[in-house]
Amino acid sequence: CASNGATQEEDDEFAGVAERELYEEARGSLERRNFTAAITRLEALDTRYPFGNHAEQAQLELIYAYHESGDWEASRAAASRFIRLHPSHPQADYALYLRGLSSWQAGRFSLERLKLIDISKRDLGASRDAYTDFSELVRLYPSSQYAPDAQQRIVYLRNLISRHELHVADYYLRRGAYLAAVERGRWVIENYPEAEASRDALAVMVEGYLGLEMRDRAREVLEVLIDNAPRHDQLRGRTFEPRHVSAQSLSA
Amino acid sequence: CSYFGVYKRDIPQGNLVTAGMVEQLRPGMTRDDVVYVMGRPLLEAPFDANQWDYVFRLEEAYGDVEQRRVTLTFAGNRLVDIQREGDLEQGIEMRPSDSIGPQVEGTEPFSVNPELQPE
Amino acid sequence: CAGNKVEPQYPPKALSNFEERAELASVWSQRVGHGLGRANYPIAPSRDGDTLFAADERGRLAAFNADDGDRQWQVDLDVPVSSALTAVAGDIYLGTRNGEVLALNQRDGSVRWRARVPSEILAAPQPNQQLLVVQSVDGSVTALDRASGEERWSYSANRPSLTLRGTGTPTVIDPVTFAGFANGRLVTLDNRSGQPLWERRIAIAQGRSDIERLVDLAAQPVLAPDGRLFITSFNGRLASLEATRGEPLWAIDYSSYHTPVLVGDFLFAVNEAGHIHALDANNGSEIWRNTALEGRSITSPAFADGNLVFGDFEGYLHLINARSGEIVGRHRVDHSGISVRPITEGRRIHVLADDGSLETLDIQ
Amino acid sequence: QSFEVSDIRVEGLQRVSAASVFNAFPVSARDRVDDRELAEATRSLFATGMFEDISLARDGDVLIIQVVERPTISRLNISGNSQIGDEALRQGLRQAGLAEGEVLQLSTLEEIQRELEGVYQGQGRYSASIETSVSEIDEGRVQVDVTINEGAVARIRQINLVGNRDFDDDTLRDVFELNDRPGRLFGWFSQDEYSREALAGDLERLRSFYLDRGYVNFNVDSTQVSISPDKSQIFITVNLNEGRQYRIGDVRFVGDLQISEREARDLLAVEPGQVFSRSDVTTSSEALRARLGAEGFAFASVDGIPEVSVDGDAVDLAFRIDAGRRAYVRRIEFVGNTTTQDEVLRREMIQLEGAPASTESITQSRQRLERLGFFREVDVETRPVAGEPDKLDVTYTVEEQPSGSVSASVGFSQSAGVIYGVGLSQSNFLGTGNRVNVGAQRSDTFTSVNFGFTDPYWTLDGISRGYNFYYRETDYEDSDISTYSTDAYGAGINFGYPINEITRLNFGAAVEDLTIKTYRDTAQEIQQYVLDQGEDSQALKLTASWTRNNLNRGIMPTAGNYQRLSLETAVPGSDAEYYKVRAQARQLFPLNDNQDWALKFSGEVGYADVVGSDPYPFYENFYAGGLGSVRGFTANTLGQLTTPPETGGRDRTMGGNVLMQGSAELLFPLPFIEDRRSLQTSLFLDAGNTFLTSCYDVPDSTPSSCSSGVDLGDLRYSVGVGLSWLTPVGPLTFSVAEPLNDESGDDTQFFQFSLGQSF
Repeated sequence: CASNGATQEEDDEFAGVAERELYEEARGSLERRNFTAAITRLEALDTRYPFGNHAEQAQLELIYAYHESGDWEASRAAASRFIRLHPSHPQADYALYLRGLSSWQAGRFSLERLKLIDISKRDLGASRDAYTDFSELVRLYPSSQYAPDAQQRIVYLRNLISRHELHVADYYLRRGAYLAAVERGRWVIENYPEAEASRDALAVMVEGYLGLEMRDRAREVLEVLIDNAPRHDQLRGRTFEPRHVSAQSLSA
Repeated sequence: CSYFGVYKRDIPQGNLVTAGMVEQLRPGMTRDDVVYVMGRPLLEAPFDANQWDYVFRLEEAYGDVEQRRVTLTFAGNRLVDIQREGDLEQGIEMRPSDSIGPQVEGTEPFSVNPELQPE
Repeated sequence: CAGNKVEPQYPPKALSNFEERAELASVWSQRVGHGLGRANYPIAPSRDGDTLFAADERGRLAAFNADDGDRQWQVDLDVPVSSALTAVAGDIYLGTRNGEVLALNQRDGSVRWRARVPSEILAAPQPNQQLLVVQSVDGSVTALDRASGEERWSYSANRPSLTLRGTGTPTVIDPVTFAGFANGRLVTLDNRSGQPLWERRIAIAQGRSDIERLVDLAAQPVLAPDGRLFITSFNGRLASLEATRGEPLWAIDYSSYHTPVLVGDFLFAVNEAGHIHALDANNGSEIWRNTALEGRSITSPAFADGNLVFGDFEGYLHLINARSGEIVGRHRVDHSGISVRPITEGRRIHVLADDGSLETLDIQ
Repeated sequence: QSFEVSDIRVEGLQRVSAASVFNAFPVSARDRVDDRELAEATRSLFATGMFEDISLARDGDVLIIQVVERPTISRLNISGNSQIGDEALRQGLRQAGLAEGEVLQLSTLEEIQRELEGVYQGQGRYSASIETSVSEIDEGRVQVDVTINEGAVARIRQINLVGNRDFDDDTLRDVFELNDRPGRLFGWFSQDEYSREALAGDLERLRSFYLDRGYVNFNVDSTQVSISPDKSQIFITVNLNEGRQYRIGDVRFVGDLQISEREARDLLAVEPGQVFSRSDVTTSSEALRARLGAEGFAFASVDGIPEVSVDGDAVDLAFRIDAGRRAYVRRIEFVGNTTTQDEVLRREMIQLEGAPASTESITQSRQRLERLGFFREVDVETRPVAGEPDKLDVTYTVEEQPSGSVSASVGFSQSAGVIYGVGLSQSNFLGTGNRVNVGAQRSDTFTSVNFGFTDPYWTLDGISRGYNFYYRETDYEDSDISTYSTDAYGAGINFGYPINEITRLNFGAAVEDLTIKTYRDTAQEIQQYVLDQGEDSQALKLTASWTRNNLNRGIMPTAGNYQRLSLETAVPGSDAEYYKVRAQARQLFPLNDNQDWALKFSGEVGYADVVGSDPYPFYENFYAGGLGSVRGFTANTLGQLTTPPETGGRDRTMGGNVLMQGSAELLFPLPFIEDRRSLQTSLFLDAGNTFLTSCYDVPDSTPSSCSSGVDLGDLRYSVGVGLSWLTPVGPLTFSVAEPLNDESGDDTQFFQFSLGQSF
């Protein structure tokens, strides 16, 4: 058999280069936004001088380089590794923010911008990860410079996720699985109370309870709906018009 | 099933509650004792953690709808009130879904192609 | 292409020429069935008085007149014979790979009795006045009544996960049985009860892999008339003990799975590489050594007329002068190879080749 | 005695940063420390594994830490390994701490050597040896070379079974996968390579063999593995104790059964008196568990315990049932459907949220998702909800695959010549689950454009609604149909729904505008018809069909049957009011258990007639002959012949308003073709023809050879061999057929084939 002990030549490219010089070259490539070159140098730095002076800074810039070159997975992995290795590092919030941004990008869709498809009707996947990353950032580093931007993205993502829940609830109302619809509504109210979709969640619960012929529970939820969203489109004053369930309207 | 009616399936929803279970309940029992007898309710009361609704609804594919409900009220950890609605005596006959169901329109592969020549 | 043929540790040496001093003349030759079979079972023949008994792996047993090779009788036992034969006092004893022991009549090969031991038998059953002691592959030693085959007692030793092919052969005298096991220990059993009297560790397992930890006592302990015991072990030591209480007399580092030959004060042994050594039986010091047959998978040594007799994997018979250690004679018996020890009587040598051809020669 | 440290200096650093040393050394300037604390600090610095040796010195109150850095491995070469892949080996070494960029610890090197040798021993490579060497590149960085000599696998020379009485060695050795002979193909597929795991697997197979035949007390007392002195051959001796064969005594259930005992007994694969078999017991327990799962007891556990009864020859069976709590499904999630909408998957679910969990429904729901054809892979996973043991969350993970095609095709069919076609067909348009297909075909004899849209779930119960629009311009100038052409365009709407698992109903309505074009040598019957009825006709057609498909497979079925009844009427107010009834049936009988031999009978009858006195519109006639009808006769040429115009021209058929055709086929497997699902060959006997219940008028003086009425004697027969093959391009069908009773006017064809259309 061909012996596979071939000597890897290309590694030696950085053999003689000292740690400082390698780091300068990497920064240079970053400035020139030549990310692939920057990535190879930063990776070499990471394996060659794992405990050198520039180790932590190199790992941070590696996360940024991956993100800018569109490699969301690698960027997330590098960020998680950095947070695990240096939890109390002054720039840990930056790493967490970059990780959130990578998931955000991974969750987006070209078709979504064309409004051709409504991604809240599909598997949100990476958008869920982005939501948890940004929430963690806001919780752990409220005063971080990235917190305000993260907060805005949280609001957008929260609506996306709760609208997904409501699509499912709507299906179960049409299908006749009323208990399932009520529980989906409850899930939005418990997990995403601030989302504006939570008003629709209340309406779903009212209609679900009507389907289950539990008018007493329906009335309890109706009162909360009226307080929170008097002008909800299924409300005529204090009477609730069911959309799918064949039951009389309910007035609080 | 009616000869020309659309193929339907039963729609079960909620906890299977029987009279036998409810008889075992005694006021004063703790929540854990209740859970041991009834299992955990699928439907907690919307805004009041002290009320548990054990609801079971079965909309039969070609039959009517059967509905039963037991609402338990707790004071702190103790059971204080049991409300029952619907006929709990009758056994629940859950027909296991015996088959995978009909093929979705148009997913039959290559079975019959529209004829290219004229009829 | 990962070279699936195992490169041997000791590649076989080519035959060197030598000065022939003992001429080997063939007396008669015969054939016994199909020989030792694919698994090369050690079915050595046995001689009692003027008759030579030999068998093959499929159960054919024959008796030959030792002088002219005349086939006196032949039977087909239809049992998978797997051990060497023992012919003594009118009986022939043999073991099979299904753990069956057969006692047969020397007159006509008829079966006197059958018995069963726990597993495959590779060592020749060893008799004394009352018992027939049989060692089997699962590490147990069973004593049967020689007349009826009923089990008297049985002893079993623990076994390592990997052992060397072949088991030790017990040495049985009336009061005791000396048995070597795969765990490197020599045990002496009281023939009345099978209880161990004393136990001595001959080889100690060290090293990492199962191979390095092989310490089998795969040969037969040699009991000298003066009460000294000599025992070889694999990856271990060649030791001499005092037979009654097992006190160690001397021991040298020596890896062998062959039974040595004691002639007077000379102990002739063969190590795992196929080097032949003559040692002083009193202190184990080396007198001479001959490495000409290295790697040729030679048999245990036999002794005839002042010469050591060996068979090898290419079917050659070698004579080595016991005093000088020089090769003095060679004769090719059969291309199929010789792996069981030749039987010697005075100047006469009986050799069974692996394919069942049986030849008798005399040293001129 | 302790002293106050004024400053700390580190000496001997090459590549490790001072900062790393300081934050790993728990003593800092201005601390008051004694010897014990210093020793403690050194130990924690050493624990980082970065340094070979650490020593402390004092220069007055300044603490000096002298370190010798451990070299880091900058290159790791592995050679000689082929049994264990490079990747797997590097992964293993990385876990053991030996990788590029890691610090080199000599202790790990020995440990790795021992571990690797152990792995090779486990594979029976007893003569394997591993050497490691470390060479300095420059100070502080080293190269590590690991050279492996895997040696060869010891070959099994003999497997000896001791103690088997009721089964002989050969039968038992077949149960073994290990073998003591090299493979027949010069040792290529030899199974005589020894490995510990392989032997353990074989002993387990031996146990199952005996336990499946009633030997409840079977036991392997001991196994001996021994190796020849030259380490090339392995001998295996297995000492087994068969014990006695047992029959089943009484069978009882222990624990809360949840279903009736009678029903439970029906599910069992064991009955009293039968020879005990462990696999039967396992299948019975599995059947019971699945039944309980369907009842909502997702956590049920059932195990069959054999109890050897005291009288010794029967074994009683106790099925211990623990139904566990009834489980409910809380949430169903879908992962991976980044294009397909959630509802398209959720509407296939048989299991609902907030309902009793049924393992059967959960699995069947996965099968329904697979049957959609949108996903390459569908996996399902159920996990209990934390803190609420009787609630489950179910997650379906799907891997989407393109579910349609944009095709530009060049087809060929004898009746239509070369067909240029372009088409888009999507069965999951933009993930909505709707079917869209747009197609345009252009050939010598016709041009057609069609557009179709179907929503399979117009209602949640699965009533489908579809529209279609088509435009067709045909010109039979030189094809075999009579020499006229019809242009048509129209639109239709169609509803369909299942009434049970295998039967569907479809209803539809369509409007059509049709124009007949005649030519110089158009048959006289047609010219007469156009004279009487005019060349243009509009019609409103209502269609209905009943289809029962019980075939075992969509493509190349080998068992089951299929029936279809369809009715088409042009309602009053249309130019030609007619009705057309058509009945098809297929029945297959598999002849052997792997179903590659089968008998296939198929038949079709059609009858069409006019309401009122007008003649039946000839362009709606049935045609027969060719592939899918009576092979061996040219397509669409069977039936009454038309009378050619005086100026001459070939006489052709116009089809007929009665159709009868059928065939009996023997499906047989081609040798050395494994994939039976995409290739089927058959010997066939076809029969069929079209008839006219009343002949068409011809101009009074011209003689017409048409004879009306159905005469079974006119049926044409043919025998031959057919093959249909599902190629990546599409289904290819061809046949070689010999007509049996063709008459002078018939147009026969020995070899016929078609690509892109299955019959």
